[in-house]
Amino acid sequence: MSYNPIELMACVASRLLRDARSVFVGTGLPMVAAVLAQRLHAPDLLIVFEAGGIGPQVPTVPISVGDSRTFHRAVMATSMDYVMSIAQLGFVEYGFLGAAQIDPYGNLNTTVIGPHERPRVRLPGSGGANDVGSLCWRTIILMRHERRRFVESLDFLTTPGYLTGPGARERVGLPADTGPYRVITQLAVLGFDEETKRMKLLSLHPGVSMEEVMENTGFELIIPEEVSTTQPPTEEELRLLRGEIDPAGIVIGRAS
Amino acid sequence: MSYNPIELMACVASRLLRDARSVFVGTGLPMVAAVLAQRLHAPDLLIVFEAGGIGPQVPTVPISVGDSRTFHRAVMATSMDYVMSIAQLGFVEYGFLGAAQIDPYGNLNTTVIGPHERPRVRLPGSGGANDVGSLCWRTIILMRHERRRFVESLDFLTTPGYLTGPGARERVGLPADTGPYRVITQLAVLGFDEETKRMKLLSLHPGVSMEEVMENTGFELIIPEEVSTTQPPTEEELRLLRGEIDPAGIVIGRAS
Amino acid sequence: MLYEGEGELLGWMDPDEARRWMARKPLELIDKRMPLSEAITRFARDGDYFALGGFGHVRVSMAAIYEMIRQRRRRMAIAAKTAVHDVDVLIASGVVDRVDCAYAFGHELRGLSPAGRRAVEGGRVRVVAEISNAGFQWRFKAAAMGLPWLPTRVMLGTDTLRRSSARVVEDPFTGRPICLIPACYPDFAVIHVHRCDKYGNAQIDGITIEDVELARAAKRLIITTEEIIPGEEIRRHPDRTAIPYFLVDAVCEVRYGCHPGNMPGLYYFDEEHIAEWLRMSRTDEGVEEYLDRYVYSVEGFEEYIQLIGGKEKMEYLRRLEMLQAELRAP
Amino acid sequence: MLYEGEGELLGWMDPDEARRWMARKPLELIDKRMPLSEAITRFARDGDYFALGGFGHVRVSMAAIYEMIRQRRRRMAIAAKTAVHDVDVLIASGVVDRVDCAYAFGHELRGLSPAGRRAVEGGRVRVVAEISNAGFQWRFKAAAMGLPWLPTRVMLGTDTLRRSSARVVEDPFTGRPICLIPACYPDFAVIHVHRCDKYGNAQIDGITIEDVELARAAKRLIITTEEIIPGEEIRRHPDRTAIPYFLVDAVCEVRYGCHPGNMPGLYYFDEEHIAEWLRMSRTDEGVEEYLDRYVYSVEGFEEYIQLIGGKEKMEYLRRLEMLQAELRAP
Repeated sequence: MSYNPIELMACVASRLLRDARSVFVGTGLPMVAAVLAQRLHAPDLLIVFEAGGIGPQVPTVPISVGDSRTFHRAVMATSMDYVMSIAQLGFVEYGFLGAAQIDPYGNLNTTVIGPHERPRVRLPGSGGANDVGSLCWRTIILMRHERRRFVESLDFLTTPGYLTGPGARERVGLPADTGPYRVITQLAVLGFDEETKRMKLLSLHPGVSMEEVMENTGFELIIPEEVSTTQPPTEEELRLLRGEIDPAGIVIGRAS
Repeated sequence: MSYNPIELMACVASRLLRDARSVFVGTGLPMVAAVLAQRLHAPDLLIVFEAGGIGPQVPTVPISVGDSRTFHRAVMATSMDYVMSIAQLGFVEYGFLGAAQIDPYGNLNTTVIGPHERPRVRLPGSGGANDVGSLCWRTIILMRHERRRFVESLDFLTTPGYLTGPGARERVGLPADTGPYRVITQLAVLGFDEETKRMKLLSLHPGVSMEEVMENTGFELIIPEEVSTTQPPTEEELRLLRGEIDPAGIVIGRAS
Repeated sequence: MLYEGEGELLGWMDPDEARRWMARKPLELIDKRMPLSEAITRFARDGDYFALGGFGHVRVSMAAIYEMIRQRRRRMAIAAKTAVHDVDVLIASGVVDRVDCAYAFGHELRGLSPAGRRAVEGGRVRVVAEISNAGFQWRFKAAAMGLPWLPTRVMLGTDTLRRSSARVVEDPFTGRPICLIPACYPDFAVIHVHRCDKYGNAQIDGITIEDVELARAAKRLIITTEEIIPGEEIRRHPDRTAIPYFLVDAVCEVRYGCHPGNMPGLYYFDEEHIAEWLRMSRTDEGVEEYLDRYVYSVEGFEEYIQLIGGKEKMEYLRRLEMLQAELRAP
Repeated sequence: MLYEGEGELLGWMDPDEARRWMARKPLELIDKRMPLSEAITRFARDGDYFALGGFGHVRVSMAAIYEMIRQRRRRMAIAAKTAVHDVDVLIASGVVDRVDCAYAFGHELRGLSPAGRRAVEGGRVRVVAEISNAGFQWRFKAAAMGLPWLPTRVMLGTDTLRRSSARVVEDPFTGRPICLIPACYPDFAVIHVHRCDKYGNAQIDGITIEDVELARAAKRLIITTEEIIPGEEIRRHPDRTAIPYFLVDAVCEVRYGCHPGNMPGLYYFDEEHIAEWLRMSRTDEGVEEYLDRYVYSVEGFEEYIQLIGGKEKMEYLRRLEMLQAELRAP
């Protein structure tokens, strides 16, 4: 069964989410991945929205992180203070992030391209990204794999990854034992080396070559001896995605 | 019309409360004084309870600062955090306090008589008193005038008055321009000298002599040239107190 | 640092340690209903430092307290936020030997607590730290926010500060002293609520006092509830949820669970019973008699409710609450 | 102090100064109803630093924004907590020239904002400070608590911190660095609510986002409301009050006041209208055309609602909200 890269990314992301854990989701792909996980293997995955919705039963994909779908038949509809506080207290395991730029340590830029005073491109800024990247136990980054996005040095460090390497997060006062967990792109799944905290290739998506990944990465990637191939979406996953979770194709696009 | 000392204290306290201001009340006498003020000259006096009740229309005198009467038909039933926060933000003008001991600067003890480790008398502790004494603009102290209670030096400084004198509150970090405003006893009304911040006699209750006050005060009181006589309760005040506000005499006692 | 309080610091955890603890709480929607006796056996341990929801005699889980006494817990320390009957019977029965004190040993308008005072003045019970009411709830708030402390402008310049566990620093924004109140994570808390579902999603009517914060601060959380409602009801009004299920370890249905206290909207204080306790607790013998009659010799809370006057009494207290009856002040 | 952010510190007041301001707010129960145009004239001034309640396109008082544009306010600075359509039209119309930024220049899923980006990239508008979403609401929380700042564990180690107005100190309890976020007291705020009484006691259905805090932080507060209800209704359910009257300076009844945004329970996003703006705002000429059509040439919000499709359109958006209609995504 054919699928598009967005569908594959949604499936890979959803498989990372363990049951009976909690996840901060934004709109779009993260939301789709979280609902897919709930339908398939993580019925007790607790979905948390930064604007105050906790544990909703979303009827349709929300358009905004604060819209009424984010607390539809929820366990609790509360405040950003409440949600960010429980995240700071360690209750939120996973967080999804996107970015315009990423560096080898998983630090992210969503603020500016070019100088801050007079940017070439002004992006939205942190939003909740810095909070998610600071407070969740493990963040999962979803972004396009392009050379101009995977850079050695960010134009602006909006959201902390591993900063300058091992121990750096703890040294600046961020919560212990937290940090980026996976980077999922249209080409591959990447993780971070235990020792150096630098980005490491984990699996190539079907049909993607190692060269293609390296060409699209602007820094030196750690390549382990064994690189597996990403499991393609199952029929069940695709059926749910297209038939139930995002039938209008708002996020995953129209069938490829 | 005859009256008892508690009734007089309630009337004096109520007259201090200006309309369209806010007051932190406890149970008992403060509550009665605040409701009397609302009925007579301060219909828009905003009553605030530390446990979360704001602007109630109390049907009967509450027994506890947190009981259901404290938010009966209230403007808001919220949390202690909310109420204490708005007090810290300057929204609460008056606060009522009682104490086992008071010193010349209006500092109060409600914690222990004797050493802290092994007290001769263990009292309840601060409760909300320290908060009221720290955060309200003006506190009004209601207590019995006795030599063992009006002391040069407290066994324990639970709640700040003017501490050691002018500027002391500001120096330790308490909010500026705050502090004790009046002390109302069964004998007299007292205030604080602008310059020294020491306690000063303002008026003697009808039939009370200067000597009686001095005998019952364990420190040197500032006696101004003119000491007035406290206005006795009016018939209207007594009618409201006995007939409507505390008909069972829970606070004011049975008719004297 | 400008100043450091001498009070014993109970319940504090490094925020990283607190995060590790909270991350272990199960997030499954599992049925947590159990008898109160089981909840106390499993989650309230000898030596624990604990806190009770509510305020004074209002919405305090007396049922849990009587059960702790019945199970003869010992060497416990209580967060006496605004503790009255609760701390009084817990001290008198020998459960509590340390008090972390904002307000205790008094019954508000009703006067001082003979039993509690006797214990402190006699040295059987120690007050390990003083704090104010606002200070205590901000200790829970700091914990609820995953912070090591919160700044505040109370307590400064007093012996309350000296006997507290707070610290004073120079504020880097104003240049003036500011008081830092340490977070407080009790080993367990019991919060009595109006209704919750079997997972622990709870609603509270009226003021929430400091329970929204305490629920997040507690390392283990027992909910006692007047009523268990379907989860559907919770999801119909998610903005009414005061405590979400994932904070909760046990759900115990105990009707009238805060008697002789006031459960807003449901029943008012039982002044007769409180007066009986205040009278009996004037002597150690009276305390024993009270505990024998109302705690040790009964199976559980339902039997206790029978003893204090049963349905008829509770109906009177309901009418009192609804302003349909006159208060019979003893 | 370990570190000091370089961002411009807007909206901060010394807590003593803030107390003096708040103490002047009138506590009378007075009728504060007035036309929105009057409220904006009286309480929203050229040069002010302001914040809007809600989040993104959700429960934001668009009516107040259009009125500010109509009254041609200038040189304003916005607290862009999570600003989308609001900041976009305010920048495009020349009202706002400084942005205190957590999130702006984007329309969430819908992409970036052409007008807002053009203004920043062209130098017409300056971003004076960066912060995170949690950080911004904690700035309001600090103000709401009467504190100079609140500690937090976000922003540390990043350029977001460097461009913020936060400071880092060594935590006297843990010995590790901790980030202090300065309080924020906007000159005024506008919060759109489901219902309130004529005094300003307001209820919000669903998530409150950061409005319970912002309401206390704002030096002047305008409430726009879908509906005005009797004070009796407020007093019947005091635990539903999100904003008490004494924080409020003006009450303006504006039905559909957050169109084209989502008012939870009442109406969903008007994606057609948002798309129209995003399309037209690609050029300065398009912006002028949009503002002429929907803002300058109309008397007020009721006329605007007629223009965007009137009762029929709002009925469709209501059905969309109630899941009774299909989203016509443009």
